Amino acid sequence: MSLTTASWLILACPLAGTLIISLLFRVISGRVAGIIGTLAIGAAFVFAVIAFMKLQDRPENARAVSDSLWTYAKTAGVDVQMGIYIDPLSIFMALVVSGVSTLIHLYSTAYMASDKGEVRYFAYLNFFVFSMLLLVMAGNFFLLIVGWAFVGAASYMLISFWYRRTTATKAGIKAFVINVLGDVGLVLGTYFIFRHTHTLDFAQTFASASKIFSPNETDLVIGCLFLLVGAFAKSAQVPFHTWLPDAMEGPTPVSSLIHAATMVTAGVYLIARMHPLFQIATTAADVGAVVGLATLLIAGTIGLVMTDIKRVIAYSTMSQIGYMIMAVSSAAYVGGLFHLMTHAFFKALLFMAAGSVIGAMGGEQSIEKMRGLRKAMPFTFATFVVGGLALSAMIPFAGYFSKDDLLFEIGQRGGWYWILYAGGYIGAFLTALYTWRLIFRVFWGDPCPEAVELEGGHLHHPEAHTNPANGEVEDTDIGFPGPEHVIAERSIAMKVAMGTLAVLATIAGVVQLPYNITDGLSNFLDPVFADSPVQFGGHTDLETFGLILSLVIAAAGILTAHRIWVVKPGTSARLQERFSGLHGFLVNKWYFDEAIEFLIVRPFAWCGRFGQQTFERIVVNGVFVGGATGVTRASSSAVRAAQNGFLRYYAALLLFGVTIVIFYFLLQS
Amino acid sequence: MIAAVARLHGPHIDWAGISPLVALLGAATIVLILGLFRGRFVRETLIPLLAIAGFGTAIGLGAWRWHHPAVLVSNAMTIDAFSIAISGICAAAGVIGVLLAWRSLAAREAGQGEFYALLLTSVAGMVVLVSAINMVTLFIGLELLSIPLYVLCATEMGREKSLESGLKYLIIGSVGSATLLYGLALLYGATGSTDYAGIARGLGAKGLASDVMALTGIALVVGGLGFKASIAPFQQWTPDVYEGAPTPVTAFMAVATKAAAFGVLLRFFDVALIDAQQNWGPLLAVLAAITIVVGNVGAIGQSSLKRMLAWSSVAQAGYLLVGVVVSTRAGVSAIVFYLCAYLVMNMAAFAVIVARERKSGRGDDISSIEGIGASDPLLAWPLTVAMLSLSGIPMTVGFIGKINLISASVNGDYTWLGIMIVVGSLISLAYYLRVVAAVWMRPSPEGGMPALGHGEDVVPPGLPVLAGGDPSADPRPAGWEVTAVAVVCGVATIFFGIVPGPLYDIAQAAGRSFVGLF
Amino acid sequence: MDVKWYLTVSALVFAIGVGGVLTRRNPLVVLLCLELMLNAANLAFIGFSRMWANGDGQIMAIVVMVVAACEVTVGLGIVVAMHRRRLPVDVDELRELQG
Amino acid sequence: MTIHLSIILWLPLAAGVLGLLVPGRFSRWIVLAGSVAVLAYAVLLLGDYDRARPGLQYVTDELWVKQLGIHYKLGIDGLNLVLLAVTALVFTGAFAWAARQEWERPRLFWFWFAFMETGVLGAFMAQDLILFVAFFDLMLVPVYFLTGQWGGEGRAAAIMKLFIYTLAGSLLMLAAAVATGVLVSQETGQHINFAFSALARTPLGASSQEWIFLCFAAAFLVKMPAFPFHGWMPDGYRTMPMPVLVAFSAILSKVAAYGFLRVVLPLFPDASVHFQELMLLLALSSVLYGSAMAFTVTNARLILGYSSIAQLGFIVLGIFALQKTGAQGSILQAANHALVVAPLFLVVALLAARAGSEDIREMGGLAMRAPILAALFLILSLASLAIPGSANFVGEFYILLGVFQSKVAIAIFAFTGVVMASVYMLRVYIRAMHNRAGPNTESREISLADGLVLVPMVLVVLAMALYPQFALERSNVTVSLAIHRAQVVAGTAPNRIAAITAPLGVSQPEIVPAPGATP
Amino acid sequence: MATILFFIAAVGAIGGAVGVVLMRNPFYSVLALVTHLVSLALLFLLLQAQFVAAAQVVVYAGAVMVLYVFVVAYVGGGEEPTTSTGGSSLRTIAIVFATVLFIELAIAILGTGLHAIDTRGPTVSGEFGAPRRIGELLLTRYLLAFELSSFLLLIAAVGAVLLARRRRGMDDDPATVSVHDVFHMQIPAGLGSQSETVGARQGDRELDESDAEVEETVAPGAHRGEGS
Repeated sequence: MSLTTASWLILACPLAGTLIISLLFRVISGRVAGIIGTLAIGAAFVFAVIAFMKLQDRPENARAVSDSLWTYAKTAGVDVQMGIYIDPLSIFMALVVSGVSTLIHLYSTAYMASDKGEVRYFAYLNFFVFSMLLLVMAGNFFLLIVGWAFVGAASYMLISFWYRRTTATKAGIKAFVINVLGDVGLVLGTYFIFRHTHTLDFAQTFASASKIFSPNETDLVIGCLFLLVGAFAKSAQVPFHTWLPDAMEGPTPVSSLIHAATMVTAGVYLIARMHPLFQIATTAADVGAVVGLATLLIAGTIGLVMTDIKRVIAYSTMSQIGYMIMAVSSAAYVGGLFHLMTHAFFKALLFMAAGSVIGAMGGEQSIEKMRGLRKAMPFTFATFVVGGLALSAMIPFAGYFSKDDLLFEIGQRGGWYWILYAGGYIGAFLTALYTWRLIFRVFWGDPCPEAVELEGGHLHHPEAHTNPANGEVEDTDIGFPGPEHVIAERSIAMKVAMGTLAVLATIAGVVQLPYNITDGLSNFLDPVFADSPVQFGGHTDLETFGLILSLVIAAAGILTAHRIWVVKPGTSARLQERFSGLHGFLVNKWYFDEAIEFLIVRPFAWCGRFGQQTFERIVVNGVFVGGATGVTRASSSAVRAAQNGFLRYYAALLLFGVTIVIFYFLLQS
Repeated sequence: MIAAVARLHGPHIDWAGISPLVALLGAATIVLILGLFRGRFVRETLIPLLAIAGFGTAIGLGAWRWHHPAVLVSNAMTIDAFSIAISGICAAAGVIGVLLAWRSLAAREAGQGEFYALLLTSVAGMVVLVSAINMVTLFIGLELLSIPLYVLCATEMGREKSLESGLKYLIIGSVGSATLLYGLALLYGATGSTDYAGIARGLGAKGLASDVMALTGIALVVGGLGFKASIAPFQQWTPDVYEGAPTPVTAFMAVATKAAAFGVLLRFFDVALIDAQQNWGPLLAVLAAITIVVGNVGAIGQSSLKRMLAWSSVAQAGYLLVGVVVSTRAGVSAIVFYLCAYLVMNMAAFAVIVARERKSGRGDDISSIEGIGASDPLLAWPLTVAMLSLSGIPMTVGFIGKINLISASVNGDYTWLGIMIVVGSLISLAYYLRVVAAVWMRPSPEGGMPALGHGEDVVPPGLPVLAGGDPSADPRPAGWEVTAVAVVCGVATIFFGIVPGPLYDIAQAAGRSFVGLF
Repeated sequence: MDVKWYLTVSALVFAIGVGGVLTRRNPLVVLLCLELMLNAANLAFIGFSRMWANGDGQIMAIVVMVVAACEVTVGLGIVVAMHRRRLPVDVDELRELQG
Repeated sequence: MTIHLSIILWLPLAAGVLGLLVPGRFSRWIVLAGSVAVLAYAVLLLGDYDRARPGLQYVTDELWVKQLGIHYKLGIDGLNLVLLAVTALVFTGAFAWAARQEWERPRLFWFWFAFMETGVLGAFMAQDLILFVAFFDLMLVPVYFLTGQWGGEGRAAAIMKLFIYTLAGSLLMLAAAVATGVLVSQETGQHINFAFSALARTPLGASSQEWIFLCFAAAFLVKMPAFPFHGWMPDGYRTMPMPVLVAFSAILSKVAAYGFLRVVLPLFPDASVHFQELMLLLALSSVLYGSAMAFTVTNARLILGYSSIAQLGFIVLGIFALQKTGAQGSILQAANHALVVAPLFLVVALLAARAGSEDIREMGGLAMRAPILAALFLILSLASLAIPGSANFVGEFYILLGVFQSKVAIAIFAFTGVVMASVYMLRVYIRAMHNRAGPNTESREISLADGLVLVPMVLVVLAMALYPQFALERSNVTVSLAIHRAQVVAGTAPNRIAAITAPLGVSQPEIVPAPGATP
Repeated sequence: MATILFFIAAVGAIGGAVGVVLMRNPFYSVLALVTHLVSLALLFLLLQAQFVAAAQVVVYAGAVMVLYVFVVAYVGGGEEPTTSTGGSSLRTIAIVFATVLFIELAIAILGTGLHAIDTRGPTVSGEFGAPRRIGELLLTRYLLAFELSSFLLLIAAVGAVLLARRRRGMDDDPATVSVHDVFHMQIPAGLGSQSETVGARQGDRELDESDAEVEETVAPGAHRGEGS
């Protein structure tokens, strides 16, 4: 099996899964669909591994392969091939995506087992994985955009999976529209680049970029900025992030897969993929870095005050992706991608654990209601803690190494990058704080009634299923993890998935340990980024400093959290009171939603209403239609009024006409 | 003195050339005489057949003389393709008029012999009018055309409107004639000749084309002939007369008078007055534009179909006038073509109106045709086709006709008139479509079929008095011949819309008759 | 006298005829006024005929006379018919047809 | 293989006439069979067409009206090939859909419907200006009768408005078309000839071109419709019988877009360049206004109607970019939009049947027991909002690239329309299929008969999404020629044009740039 | 002398015309018209149109006016109301129009560049305008007009007859029968006089087929007139 065959098969498996599940939806049960879906993704992972090995077999300078199945659209100087581009970066992404996806599929087979839409769910989920793989393996801008949009569509379908929830459909459309905005950015960016390169093919673009573009050439910078818009929208960076918290309306595995581990990191991938361009358009790259920093801080602060368990994790995701964006924009590619990988593991894990908790709470998501679940669900607790430690970058968990590597590389750039470096550490503190706030509030303290019930061996069932977002009574016709919902403690499949991820979250750091103890990852990715003008080296002092600082900050964060939420439980309330303004600001998520509503949504809606109610009536129907008919009618009645039946008037008009005509001729002579 | 008289020789008379006219007048005479017989067969079958035969003979003789243009009776008339074409249209309108009138009240009231004799004479007048190349002949032709029509309009004497229309037509018509006459007098005064050729020579002489007397004469001629052609602002008689006249007469008048009026307009302006073209061209252009607008807006919202068609005929006059304005051969052929088109499409419409008028008891009100799409497709289709053709929808002869006119207008540097034509067509949709909508999209009015054949009791109580819903309207249902006219004209409308070649041959030959034009 | 004087008289008669057509309501009188207009034209024709010294104008005048007689005859016929139908002999009352 | 275009053209009408003669219950099958035959023929054409050859193929050329130089000239090239096939497909779909219903006076209904297909096919195939105008007007006539007799409430007024409004433009176009022929013949001194090939040989003077251009633009913009000439659209769409609306919205509007490429750009290149900004701005306004309206109105038909305004705005944008990319995109997009909007209207009909209303406020939750319907609807919605991966996106990508290449700012604004499309399409999808069930809704799966009509159309949409090159490669050569003269005037003509045509040894008159065309 | 005659005739013609318009009683209007016609005939004579002048007096002032008088008597043209439903504004309009028209025609006549108009016309022989000369023209150059005029008279007569004819169920005024009959008799009389006037002076040598046709066709018209 050649490299390209394997690569195409990576794409083919989830697509086949999607098609089979959706075409047979009437025949197969949800369970079968889950198995088919999981196997399909698993197969994709296997092929990814094969491709990985095939790639490694090749000489280092031949590790970028393009392959095309058919000509997709070729005319007028634009050549779009149905082609993929295989290099270490895409294989790396394919591995992460298919790997994590397999686990989440596995988890879902149990988590969604009692849902009436399980078949549909797996069809969507497989479609998502296909799209994501298409995104990472696309061989040209066009297919990249296709994958980009497909993941958006899959995300939309899964967010509004429980489509009778109005909150879910609203969140879905919001996510979709912002993603389309990202698509547009991507397309425009492509245009700006295409204007000079005259090719959409990645290989050709990258090969010729440095020849065609001078550093910071305007068009390239604009193009890259537009690309960044795409990246920001997909990766929920400020100010295009507002969809991500709302996207938590989807089933928890979806949040885990799409809105934590894979799709939202596409922006990171994009910047990494486009690094030959960004390194010429450094201004654009700097903008990306700054936005990454801003996002990681803003999201971190909001994460501190959120009370919905999934939203806290969602903000954390935003924040972590902020790190990655910041990193890849600062040319710290390996660090960024390393963090991408570890983040995929631990964030997926956290969401899975959160799903388990939500299951235990009977669908309740507010941490205000949760307390003392530690004893009731020890496995979940354990995995949650592992995930939390990894997230707050505690040694020796994977997050520690990846975040450290990331910040270290940024720090090496020097200059104003120190600001980013410093900001990263501030963010690290916030991360530890909100992560452990969550853990302490959920698992510590006196058990809440649900926990007690669970300890008694019985799963809590709410009397009526309500929408956690607005308290509306659910329309359970279409499913939800209903009365038979499953928590991690009870399902082997979930335990396997979570356990695997917990292990990975713990040990994944080994691929790239500090001081080049291991450098598997950077070695593997090196062919991709070898031509990068930014090269890192040495500076072991800085590395040491970072490792220690990181540890200190993580510890400080955890301890602070412990103090506030465990040792002195009233502290939080007191702080809220004292900084009520700030708290309000944060609870309202920095008023981003309101600003967008005010600046964009309302004007458009107003325009639409104005169009419909006023313009349409007055101009389109009034002036154009009504005006024309009015003039015609008026002249008609005038003419008919003149036709009054009086013979003598007729004669008069006739003679009047004659006199006028004579008059005209007299003037002529 | 006797010797002097003896020296006098009658002019050479080209009997072959004048034969169509003789046929018409002869037929008129025969029909008139036969009208004295009281036999039902003679009155109701033979006379109409003879009238048709008269028209047919005239057409046939015209066709026979098609390739033999000649000047007749010492410069009084000319027979050429143009005059034959227009005369043919008039005669064809006459045939249709006879068919529509065959069993109508008007013919019975007037007396069959008289009625058809008047019709024949009127057509003879038209033939004279369009063949005239001398203002004396012109004037006599005009009157020979008009006076029978005045009478014909008034023939449904039981109906007040008929008389009213007759008198209105007569008085306004006479005013028009007088105006024309005075104009002719001035032209005669300016040029010293009554021949078109003489007038043209006179105007061609230095400076005379812009002499006030000549120009005033032209102005008065514009008024007088414009009146006959229903050109705004001389159009006001048209709706009233069309509505009031018996429908078969209206049908005849609408087509034949128009054809004759444009025949004479073309001949007089493009032959006699051609040297003053730059003077009257712009004026006629403005009048054409006004006519198009006035005719079309006037037709909007009319509930009487005849009245609507009358206004529409005003609008058509506007379109046709464009062909006069440009004074090119293309313009002449466009007019001839359009008149042919106008013949078939208008006659299809009128035939349907006649049929429905006699059947529905609602006169020519638009409600009389409501729902006939379902009940009477043989009438509905021709009417629909006629309306679409009048509004210039493709695959109908009206479309080709409009193209010709527009093409002529562009060719003659009057592109804006071409635009006016389409603007007019656009407005016209508003009323043509109303008819189509009534035919297809309305149910037949309830109880809309009053008992037939009861004379005065035709209109059932409770039926609103509608336009034309006259209690003394013709009570007898139309015979097959009316439907046949409708169908034949409808088919011809489509046929010539797809195969316009034959009409073109006629129109272009007619255009070539004008040797002075390009 | 110069021809133009005759013509001026003719123009004046024509204008008077026009005025009559526009003011009078009795169709009989309207017909008379029409006669005036035709006669004015006749005078013009004969004047011009004299001026150009050719007989065409006079022929025209004769034809006009015939025509005038015919118009009058038919007009009177209609008036009589209206009278028989007991319709008012007044052009202003003829308003069935309008619009 | 010889393919006679006349057969394609008249087959539907012949079937319609035959349908008039047989008992009413058979009419539908005859007409349907006719359109299937046309479809088969069109598929044959797609396969047989020589995509490398520029210029017309399968030409039928008879002098129709000798005296006016009007030709009965039909021909196929890259501009109309795909549209022709799409027309055949959509009409077959619409016929099939209509055949499931009982119509009053069925023979007439089917006659007119078949007539409509002939009209549209004629407009697409006509290679003579007057013939084109004739068919352009003619295809409206059946719409008038169909709506007037079988339409919904308020149809009489609505169809009158529609007919007059759209014919307003068409009649102006008629005048302009005639003027074109006459002026060209004056210029050349030759006998008047309305064949496109003859007209294209001699360019008109710039000032004549300008008013003629405006007349043509009026006709096409109204027919599309484009903002602000869409006054007829809301009422017309509301009242049209659904199958007619399907054909109308999907196909008739495309004739207008096609007209720009077929008639306006080649014949009036100077004016096209002169009015480029105006047209682009109008198109941009259409995009923005149509989109804004589409997410404000609540009638599902109107949402699609306004979305069509926006989509056609894109098509015009592409054409008047005067770039090959844009023009190619426009052709593709015209086909795509037809393919997508036709089944969408059918879906709306299904939704209305389930919710008892076409108002999306009355709908909701319909996906519940209708997963297939929901899936089809979702696919169509996504295609309609031009999600990347759909052929619609390819079209938009090319269109916007073309605009981008000629006017960057307009391209950037136009992207707003792309975003808004996602809002209004998803809005209608969600309001219909998702959310809480509406008060009178009844969720049920589509019937087999519905599916037999809908699914093939959706499959074609999917196929196009997978292989848009199928359409692009067929129009590739012709489009270059269509826009070439305008590009020469604008000074943006690529030199490659010679390279395209020279090796083939073709001396098509359309190709030869006019000597005086270069500024 | 000619000047004086001209003024007398002109005043008579204009006065007669004014009388036609102003007389309230149609009967007087007819009489005024007769005055006008006679004056006009005088003007014709002054212009050396002897035949036309004669025809004017005989046909117009004689025959046609008699017809008028009969109809006025029959219809009973009473005094006409001064105010009309049409409003008196039309009166003003009429005067304005008439004036404007007169001015325009005067401009046309007086402003022309034709110099001949300022003369009495060229000297012509006494033959000019004599019946012989006119007859010659009518039978040669204007033969067609002449024949058509005769047909026109015929058809006008027919038309008038059928219009004025009494009909079953429509005519409910027996008192009018006699006048009516007279009226009918009158038409062929008028017709006859016209054709005789014209024809008598030509002599019967020149009669050709067309004339025969006229003679022939007169008969049925007259016949119908009597018969009804």
